[in-house]
Amino acid sequence: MSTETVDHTTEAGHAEHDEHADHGWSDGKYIQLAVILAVITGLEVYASYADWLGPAFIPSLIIMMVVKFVAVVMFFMHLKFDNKIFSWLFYAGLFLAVGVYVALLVTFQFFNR
Amino acid sequence: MTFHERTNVQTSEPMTSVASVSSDQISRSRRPVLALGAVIGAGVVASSCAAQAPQDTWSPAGENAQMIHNLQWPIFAVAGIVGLIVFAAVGYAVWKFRDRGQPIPEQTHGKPALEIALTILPAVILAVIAVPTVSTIFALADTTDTECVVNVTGQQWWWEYDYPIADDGSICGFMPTAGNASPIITSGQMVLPVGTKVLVRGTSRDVIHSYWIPRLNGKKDMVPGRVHYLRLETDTPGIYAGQCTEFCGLSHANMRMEVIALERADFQKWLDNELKPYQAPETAAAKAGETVFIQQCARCHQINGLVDPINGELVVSAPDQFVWSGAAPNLTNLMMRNTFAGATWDLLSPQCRARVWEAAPEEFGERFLEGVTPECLNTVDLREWLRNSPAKKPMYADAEMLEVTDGKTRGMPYLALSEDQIDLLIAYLLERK
Amino acid sequence: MADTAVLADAPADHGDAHGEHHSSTGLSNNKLAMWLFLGSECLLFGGLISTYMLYRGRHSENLGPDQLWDIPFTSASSFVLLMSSLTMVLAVSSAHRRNLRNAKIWLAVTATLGSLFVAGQVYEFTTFYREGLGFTTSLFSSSFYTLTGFHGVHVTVGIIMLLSLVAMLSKQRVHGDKAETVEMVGLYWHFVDVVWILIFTLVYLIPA
Amino acid sequence: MAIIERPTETLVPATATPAYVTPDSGLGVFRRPVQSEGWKSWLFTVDHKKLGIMYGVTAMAFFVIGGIEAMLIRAQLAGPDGTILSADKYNQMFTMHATTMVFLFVMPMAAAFANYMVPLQVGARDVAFPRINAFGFWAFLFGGIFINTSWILGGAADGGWFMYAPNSSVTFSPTNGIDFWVLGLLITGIASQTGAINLIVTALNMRAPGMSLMRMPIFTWMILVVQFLLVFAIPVITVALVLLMFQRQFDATFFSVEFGADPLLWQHLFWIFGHPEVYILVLPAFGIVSEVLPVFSKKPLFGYPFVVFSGAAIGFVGWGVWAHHMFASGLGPVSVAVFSVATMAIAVPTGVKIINWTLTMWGGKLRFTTAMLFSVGLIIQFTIGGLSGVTHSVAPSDTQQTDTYYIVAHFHYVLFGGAILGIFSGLYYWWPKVFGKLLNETLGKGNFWLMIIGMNLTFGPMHIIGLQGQPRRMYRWTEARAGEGFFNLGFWNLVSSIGTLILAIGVLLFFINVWVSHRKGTVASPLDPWDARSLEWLTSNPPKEHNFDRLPTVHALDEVFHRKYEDVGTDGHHEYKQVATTEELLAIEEANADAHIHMPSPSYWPIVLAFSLPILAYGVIYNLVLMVVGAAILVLGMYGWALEPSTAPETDFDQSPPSGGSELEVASHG
Ligand code: HEA
Ligand code: HEA
Ligand code: HEC
Ligand code: CUA
Ligand SMILES: [Cu+2]
Repeated sequence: MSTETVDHTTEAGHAEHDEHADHGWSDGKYIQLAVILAVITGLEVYASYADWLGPAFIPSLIIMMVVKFVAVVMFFMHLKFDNKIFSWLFYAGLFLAVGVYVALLVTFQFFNR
Repeated sequence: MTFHERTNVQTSEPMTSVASVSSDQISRSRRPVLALGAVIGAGVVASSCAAQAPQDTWSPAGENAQMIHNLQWPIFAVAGIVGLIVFAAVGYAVWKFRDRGQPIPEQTHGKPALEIALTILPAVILAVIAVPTVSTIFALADTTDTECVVNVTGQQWWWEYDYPIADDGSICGFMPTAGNASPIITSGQMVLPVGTKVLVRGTSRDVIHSYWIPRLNGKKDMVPGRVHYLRLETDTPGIYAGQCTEFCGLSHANMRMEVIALERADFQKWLDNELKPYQAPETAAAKAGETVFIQQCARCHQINGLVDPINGELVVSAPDQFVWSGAAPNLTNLMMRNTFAGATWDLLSPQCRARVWEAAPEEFGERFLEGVTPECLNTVDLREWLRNSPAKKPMYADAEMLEVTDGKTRGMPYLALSEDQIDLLIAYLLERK
Repeated sequence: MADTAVLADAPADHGDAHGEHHSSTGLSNNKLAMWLFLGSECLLFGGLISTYMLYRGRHSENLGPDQLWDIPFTSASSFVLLMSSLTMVLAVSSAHRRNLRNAKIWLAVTATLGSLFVAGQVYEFTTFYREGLGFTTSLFSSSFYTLTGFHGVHVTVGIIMLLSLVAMLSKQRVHGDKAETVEMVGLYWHFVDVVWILIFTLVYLIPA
Repeated sequence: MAIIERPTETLVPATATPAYVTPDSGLGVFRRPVQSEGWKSWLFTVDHKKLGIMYGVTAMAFFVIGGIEAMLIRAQLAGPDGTILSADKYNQMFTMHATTMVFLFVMPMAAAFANYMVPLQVGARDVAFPRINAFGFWAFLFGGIFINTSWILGGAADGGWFMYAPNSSVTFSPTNGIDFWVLGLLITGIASQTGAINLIVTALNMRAPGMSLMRMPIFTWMILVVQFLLVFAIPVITVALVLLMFQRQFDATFFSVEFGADPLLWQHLFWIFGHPEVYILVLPAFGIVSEVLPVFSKKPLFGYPFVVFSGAAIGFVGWGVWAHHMFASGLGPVSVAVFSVATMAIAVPTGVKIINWTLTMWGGKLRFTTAMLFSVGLIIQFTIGGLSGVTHSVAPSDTQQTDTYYIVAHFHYVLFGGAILGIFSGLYYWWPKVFGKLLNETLGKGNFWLMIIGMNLTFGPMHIIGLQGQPRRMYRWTEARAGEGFFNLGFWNLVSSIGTLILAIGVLLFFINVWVSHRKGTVASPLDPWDARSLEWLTSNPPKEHNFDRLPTVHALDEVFHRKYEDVGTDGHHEYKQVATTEELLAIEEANADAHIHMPSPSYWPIVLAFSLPILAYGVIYNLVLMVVGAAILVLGMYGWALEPSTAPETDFDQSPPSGGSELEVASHG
């Protein structure tokens, strides 16, 4: 599939494109976001060495991970600015994956006998 | 064979309820339904007048199967009624609204209130079904009342039973009379005391198998690397047939098993017999057979207490070096079982078979404990087995397949025994009980 | 699956616009397809990650995550991949501004950063291998190599796409909307990055 | 065909042969082919209709193969201790029977209908990505052939269609059969995945003006739901297959119990895919039935929104019930209870469909054509299967039923009684649309009744066989466990095998019918033989290459019906008067044909690209050199594909066609 992207740049839907570009951010803001993401990554690494977090350790890591994930998807991938249909298509897959696989791991981890 | 006749046939009542469904349906609905109705109707009528097959899932013979049965027959009835309603409605529509030149009907797009009502109704029915379902699931999973534990291990293509010794020295809740308890290892037929809550602890040595004695409980997969539990309890002495139900390769069809239910006193006898010391061969043929056995068979098959006369050492089998699953049936008391090789063939000759299998519950224990006498041995199948077992039961024993298993067979290999050797072996094996 | 909702939503979106637009929703077919594809990739990586999560603890004494991970190193390469997302987004934004020259430069930079990341992964794999962690050593090793290997292959494919795109833009071989083409490759690239965000935390930072 | 270029000024009658324009070669490395006739027109076509027919023909061929495998199974089981097949061959037989029927017949057959009908039903000129569409077909075909070559290359897969680990490891299945199976399914998976994305985009984005989603024909709706299921389910089986491939080819440890692997992982992954898969199999048939019943009842589908949303609900809930295939696998009571209840829930949306179909017929004016008979047959037969499904969902009783013939009965009633009857209904219904000829109704009715009787004789007794305790997947059964009396398991097994013969004759009648209608009496079909209701009937039989002369504007669900009939009744009373014939409607369309119609050009690359896949797969099994060759073809194919000139040099110029202009720009690059 991945190869498709190279060539399927068809003549379609172009009219809308220029509009979409407007919805995006300025380059400066993208750089700001990248800095923030880098900082969070730093925090994550710090957290993995810090002992004082205790039981909050894993949740805090997960939260930071989710924040990074969402930030990239929303802004770098323009999902926030684009048509909602794109969000639906992607989140359908994402939430389905999370739901199904968490359920799978849960059946292994807990009620397993 | 008719051992099932011993049982109370509780099936007839739910079966007839389904039967009435189908006859009803024939009368009301039209063509497509007719053929089908005929089949189902005929099927149900016929199966209720036929004697139940040994693995009938509708003839429970123990507490657990009974619990399932109490749950399933009302649900079959509900399903039957729902089916009847659908067939009737379709049949009526097909008959009533066929094109008789009526004008084009109103182009109605639906009636939401009706739609919603007809959506909620099935939901309610199902919600009602769900309640007993959930409670039965938990009831069947309860293991706190266990009185006897048996370890069951599946491998291609037979079951091994291992009766562990409890901390207090008892086996399956029974104290060995002679004192010296050691774990009992058998295969094919699992011997249980009647009216005892047994817990099977099961696993597998190679692929997934499934342990299923339909008249005692539903099935449970036996998965390598995991231990699964299954409750069994029998009401009446007798033989309860079962079959491995998870596809496990070549001889999946030949992987059967039986539960032998004995009165508690009979079970004690069986237990003590299993624990008695090695019986040295008596006849000359058997003595010679012992030698053949030590040479040919003992590398895989264990016979407890067998001593090699040449060096005076205990003969200990090492099936793990020859068989991929690492186990071969323990033959110590082979003639106390009456089937062999995955409970697929009889050890009892056809004439003697009925004596045990059709015995009334009261006499069953006694007859079973007689074991296989020389007159009663099914020499045909046993000889065929010893002559060339892979020819009788498909197994992976041919050289070209052995590369991936490090030269180990899956199942028993062809041993190129002479007819004389087979005679001697049989003489020897006949005394193993 | 949220398709119900998607579809229920859709009519409102295009309303009466029919006729003027080329498509029912006014959206690009390619972009719809790409997002669908990325949605499905969630289930692919989800499966691999779950396999890893299930098996992460199943290894021999001294060859598990806790013994092998080199967090500073992996952090550095994660950082590189994260930054490649920035350069990618800059490429897309240049392309939308019809600045193809800049777009090509940013694409090339993105490909370089991506290659750096892959090089890092190759280095990491060789190190682990030298320490005795073969593909077949344990459940942990098989599932670790499969998960990160799949991701690595995705990155590699992305790099090839980026470089091909640069070449095709230079040779005027891109048919149709060039900005959209860049955007498509960008979406793919970001997705690969986003997957690594998950892997970095779940596989590397959370101890077994 | 290349391009249909019609200058705006000179109005060429729409029926005239369009002029073929050779694509400009200056733009790309290779020209695009232009053949519109002969075998090349099939090899390189990107036309959704041709591809639809190719899917259909191939799928039917696999149906016969799968059916012959089934007949061998039934021959073996007709009596005790069957000896027609060895244990080994038998195991291969049922594995391949299921694989063939599920992956190589029902799924591609649904793809055939979807490919052909979805663009027509939504009023588009092709799918969104025609080249990908062609690629999907070839990948499926090569994948299917690839799997079946295992028969002559050392034996087919023998692990059963759900291929439980660890029985699928090399130790337990040393031949290459399972390797073929794994790689073949990966290839057909690629086909399904690409096809699904394509169809979703088509249905979402290429609908004719005025066709809101709630005016979309129900068949297209069900196909849409199915494609969503595919898009999200195929990756899951892909993961499972990849793990198994690594296990077998590269000694990975995923299913090696001696390393501590948990065999249940495979089961979860397989059934997370596998349960949505069963709805993937049946929902297209549901879609067909929902088209056929209204047409032959002369009434709209009762409760259209309910049917739509119940379809979507089935798709949704279908993701949460997979472990009902694992009730006996030792999940633990909490999981079992949760999945048991969830499974029951799925009967509700399915029931909605059954109820609405019945209510569609209620009060109608029913004509029992063969297509209609198959649809009514489906309602009845599927309900039987669905109800036995509900008895499985009760987990404790399922532990008595699972892996017995009772399950085999269930899924053949839902599969044969659902998917297959639906497919045959669709074949009879759309045959004139696709081929311009009617199938013979008398033969058709014989076909139907033999199939119905045959299927009930074949699968009906399996309920009894299963409840009497006969497990499935046994290469032989024994008299010893067959029970007493005349009507014992032996009797029912025999009945079942005889039923299969009747069933086979029924299916054979279909082929005879096709032969008769095409060779002997060429019964040209009227334009609208069934007095149909949806958009695909607003074009000629068979449809023109560009589908519609003018892209239709849609005003209502059942657009064509409302163009043909007017309600002349007064206050509350309804009376429908025909105001136009379909011929007249078509003439209007032709007279107002669109000006510029661009059709995508054929392409060499889909088949080349797809061809690389089996080569790669043989390479994985046999040797590296082949793999390198395959990879080379793959790379070549991809670059050829990417660099291929678009239809014509002026594609970019036609950014905004005249109003009412075509959507073909959207469609032109697969
Ligand atoms: C087309 C394919 C298809 C369909 C549609 C279904 C539909 C259903 N299936 Fe089936 N199923 C299979 C194909 C399918 N299945 C296959 C292939 C297998 C075996 C795989 C293998 O092991 O090889 C299987 C196995 C299978 C099992 C596992 C059995 C086992 O191995 O132990 C279960 C368990 O719950 C199950 C349940 C159901 C249910 C509840 C439905 C429901 O969706 C049915 C709903 C329909 C109705 C109920 C009828 C109409 C409804 C009404 C008239 C409303 C009123 C009804 C009530 C109030 C009850 N199926
Ligand atoms: C869509 C799916 C589908 C379809 C259509 C069928 C169709 C049939 N199946 Fe199917 N079957 C499965 C899916 C399907 N099956 C699955 C998933 C399994 C489980 C496998 C497993 O356990 O792994 C299974 C297993 C299965 C078994 C159990 C095997 C076992 O457990 O040991 C049996 C046994 O009878 C069987 C029989 C049949 C029969 C008789 C048909 C008939 O309907 C076939 C009718 C068609 C024809 C007969 C061909 C056309 C006829 C002609 C062209 C006539 C000319 C030819 C000649 C006369 C030679 N099937
Ligand atoms: C390489 C190993 C091997 C050797 C040697 C071997 N067997 Fe076996 N035997 C097996 C296995 C494995 C089975 C179980 C096969 C099955 O039922 O699928 C078996 C089963 C049997 C059974 C049926 C046991 C039961 O409880 O069901 C008998 C009896 C038997 N063997 C006798 C013999 C005799 C006698 C010899 C020697 C002449 C012999 N075997 C040699 C491996 C071996
Ligand atoms: Cu053991 Cu099937
Ligand atoms: Cu299911």
